[in-house]
Amino acid sequence: MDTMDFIIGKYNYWVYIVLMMIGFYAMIAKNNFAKKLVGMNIFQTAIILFFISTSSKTGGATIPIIQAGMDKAHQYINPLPHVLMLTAIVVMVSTFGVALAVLIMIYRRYKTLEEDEIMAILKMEKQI
Amino acid sequence: MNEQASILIIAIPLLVSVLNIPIGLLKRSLCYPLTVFTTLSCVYLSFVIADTVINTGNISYHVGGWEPPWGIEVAIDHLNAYMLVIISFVSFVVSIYAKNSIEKELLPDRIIYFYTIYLLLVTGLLGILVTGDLFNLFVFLEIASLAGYALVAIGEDKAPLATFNYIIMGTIGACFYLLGVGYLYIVTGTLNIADLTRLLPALYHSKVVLAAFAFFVVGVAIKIALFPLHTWLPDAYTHAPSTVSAFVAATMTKVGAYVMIRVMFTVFEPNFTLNALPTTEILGWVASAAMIFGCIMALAQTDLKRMLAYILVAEVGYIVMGVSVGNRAGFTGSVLHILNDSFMMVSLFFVAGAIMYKEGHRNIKNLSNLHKKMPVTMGCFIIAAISMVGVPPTAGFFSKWYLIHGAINAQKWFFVAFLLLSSLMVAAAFFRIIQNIFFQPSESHTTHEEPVRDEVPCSMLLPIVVMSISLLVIGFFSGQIIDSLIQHAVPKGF
Amino acid sequence: MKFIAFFAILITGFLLIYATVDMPDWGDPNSPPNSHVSPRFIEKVIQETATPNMVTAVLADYRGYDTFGETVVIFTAGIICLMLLRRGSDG
Amino acid sequence: MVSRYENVIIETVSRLLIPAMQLFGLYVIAHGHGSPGGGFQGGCILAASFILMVIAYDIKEAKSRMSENLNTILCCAGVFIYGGIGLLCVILGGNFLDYSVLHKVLPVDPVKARYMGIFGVEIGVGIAVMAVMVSIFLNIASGGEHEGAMK
Repeated sequence: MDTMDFIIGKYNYWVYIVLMMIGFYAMIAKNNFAKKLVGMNIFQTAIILFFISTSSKTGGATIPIIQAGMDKAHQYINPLPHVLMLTAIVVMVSTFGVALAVLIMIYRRYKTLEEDEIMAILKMEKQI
Repeated sequence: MNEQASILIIAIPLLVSVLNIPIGLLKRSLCYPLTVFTTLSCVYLSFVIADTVINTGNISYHVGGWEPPWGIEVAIDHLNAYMLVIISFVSFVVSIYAKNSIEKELLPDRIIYFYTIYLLLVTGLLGILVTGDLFNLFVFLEIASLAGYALVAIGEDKAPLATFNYIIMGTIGACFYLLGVGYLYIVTGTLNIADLTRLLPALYHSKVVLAAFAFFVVGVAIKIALFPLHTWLPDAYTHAPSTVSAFVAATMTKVGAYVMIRVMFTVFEPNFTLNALPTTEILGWVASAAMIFGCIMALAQTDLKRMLAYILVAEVGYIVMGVSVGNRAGFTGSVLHILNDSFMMVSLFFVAGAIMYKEGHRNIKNLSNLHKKMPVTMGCFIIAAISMVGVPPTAGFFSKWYLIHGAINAQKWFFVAFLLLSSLMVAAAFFRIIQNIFFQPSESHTTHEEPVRDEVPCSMLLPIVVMSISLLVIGFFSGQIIDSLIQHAVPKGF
Repeated sequence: MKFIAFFAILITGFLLIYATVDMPDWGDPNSPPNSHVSPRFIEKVIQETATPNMVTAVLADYRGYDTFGETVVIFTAGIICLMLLRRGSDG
Repeated sequence: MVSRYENVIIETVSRLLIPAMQLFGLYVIAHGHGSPGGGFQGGCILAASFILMVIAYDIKEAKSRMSENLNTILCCAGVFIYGGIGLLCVILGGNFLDYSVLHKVLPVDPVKARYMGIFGVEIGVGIAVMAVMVSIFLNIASGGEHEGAMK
């Protein structure tokens, strides 16, 4: 029964670990650059989920906006991870935008986004 | 003024970089002097900060007026002050060098944006150095990384491809770092470095803290291109514009090494890092592998910039080695090597950029008789090269001496052997180039004519000369640098 | 490549699961993040900043420097896209 | 590439929607103190209204409303407002971003000055986020061709 409690009590962590591994695998192993970027997005989203899940409080805690007559710490969820993740989301969007711009540059040059095709093109150019 | 200097060193380059665009749209030629003056003011502010730290002790500046665990603290001790001086001085010299070099290598439309992003990169690096908050460090790390990606991407034909690998690897590194921050946050509830130092010792048995340490080290190791994770570095630094290669090679990995030292010895205690974990063994052997591998690959290259990039991989190995042996001499050597290596890298990449500027290529095999065409540049190249090898009067000797001393004190005889071996291989790599320049007869058609003297423009030559002379000056004053700054930066317990 | 990737993921996943053992349960009101720094944000936010939305107050005031950095990050990204994608008048 | 489709329904609906979206974006920025919202969210909504305009009409039409240079200047202005407020605090004798010293120039007490300071930086963030989102979208969607060359 302890194992069950352990697994259920920490289910948020299992979710983010699985998501993160999917993203990580796509980032390293996929052949297509666009798919690598999608993997990067999943990877970062998993970290955001992890942070946000640390802010939750059971026992009737509500969103972090002060309401009349309620001013105790246990009545609101923790605002700090939300703040950090707002920042991290913006960082993630920025990285994604820059990576897309670089992808467009690559596509203009090689007319493909498949890694092995680009390598073949480069090999051919070297021989000429 | 003095107490605000620690924030102005971030705010000034940042606001100028923002102003650069409207000003550049009005008159493009104003961007360059503006950038030079801004970096010059950073140098001034960094000296003010270093002076304050040496004379009155550590600075703790509360941004927004909130005291540390709640607000963000700007915390500066001797190590930060030392790094600040290095980075701002290098950025100043590189910004002087930039003008002619990028006008030759970049599309004219991009020049305004180049200066803007260059200043943002400087801001990001300085921001990493001054902050006392782990999450804030991540934010500035991302500013620096994004600016670095962009500056690499505007290089040669193959640069975008190299940049994409750099982005993927860099993002993995940054995410691992962020995950480490999250793990420390979930067991302590704080992000402030000083507060973490206070809270963590009670939690060293926790598996979360161990995992956080592992993620920090791996994440930062990707950022500083430590050996098995270095794959993005040679491509990216070879294909970037020469100015960018010089700046990025000299600063990004050094700031990464600073983050590593901060995490290993300030956030965690040296006792935990070195005794409770096999850090010395793992990092030491990885660093040895990096030194040998970097030198072997450097010997195999024909492209000058690519060779320098592989030597940079080896140099990162030196720095990590000094940190990992875990004693006073090793740490001193490591921190001193950060200074020496960034100056040596700047001068060598400057010379590579100068050769690119005049010759249009940088193939090691076709450099013959360059000493007649560019005597001053080649003289500076030789000074930088012998400093890289570690010949006594130059700066490189002193840091290597301390590193070897540290390895001997730690009784790691293999590490001593690897340090000496890789120095020999660096020497071989550079003497190959020097031989090509001086003693190889030119096989081109102009064998009978004496080559005419043809130096690069003054704005490029001056930084090269300044950097190589400063290598001799640092060598001369390294005792004083250690006395006034580095010895105070050595963590307690060494 | 696939094999190396799979290996890296196995190691990372193992490390993550290994660390999870010592983490606080989901929604634990007494976990360190919920009890060390954040209570002050909740309890004093009105009296210190007169702002009912704690996230805004922490974002722009207590940790305003972070948000400053974040604005700079997105500014950087915008400028980078401009610089990289603009084709020169000759291209 | 975004090309123009003549479609009465899409054009009419977006013509009705865009002002409402922009008004809502401004509301989200301005009311970030008391309800979920703030500079980033509001800026993104404002940017979405421009992106809707590009999708419903075309890039040329959107550009005639907001030229590329204006957009770039707005990016800078947003960051500059934020940094300028921070520097203003330094000039007034406080620490960087310590809004409570703004009570010297605003007719409010220090705590309320923090409220006003937060509002000021949220406006800066909103402008910057809107301009950058529009700029990234336009650049990526058009492949970065020069002004006038876009279809």
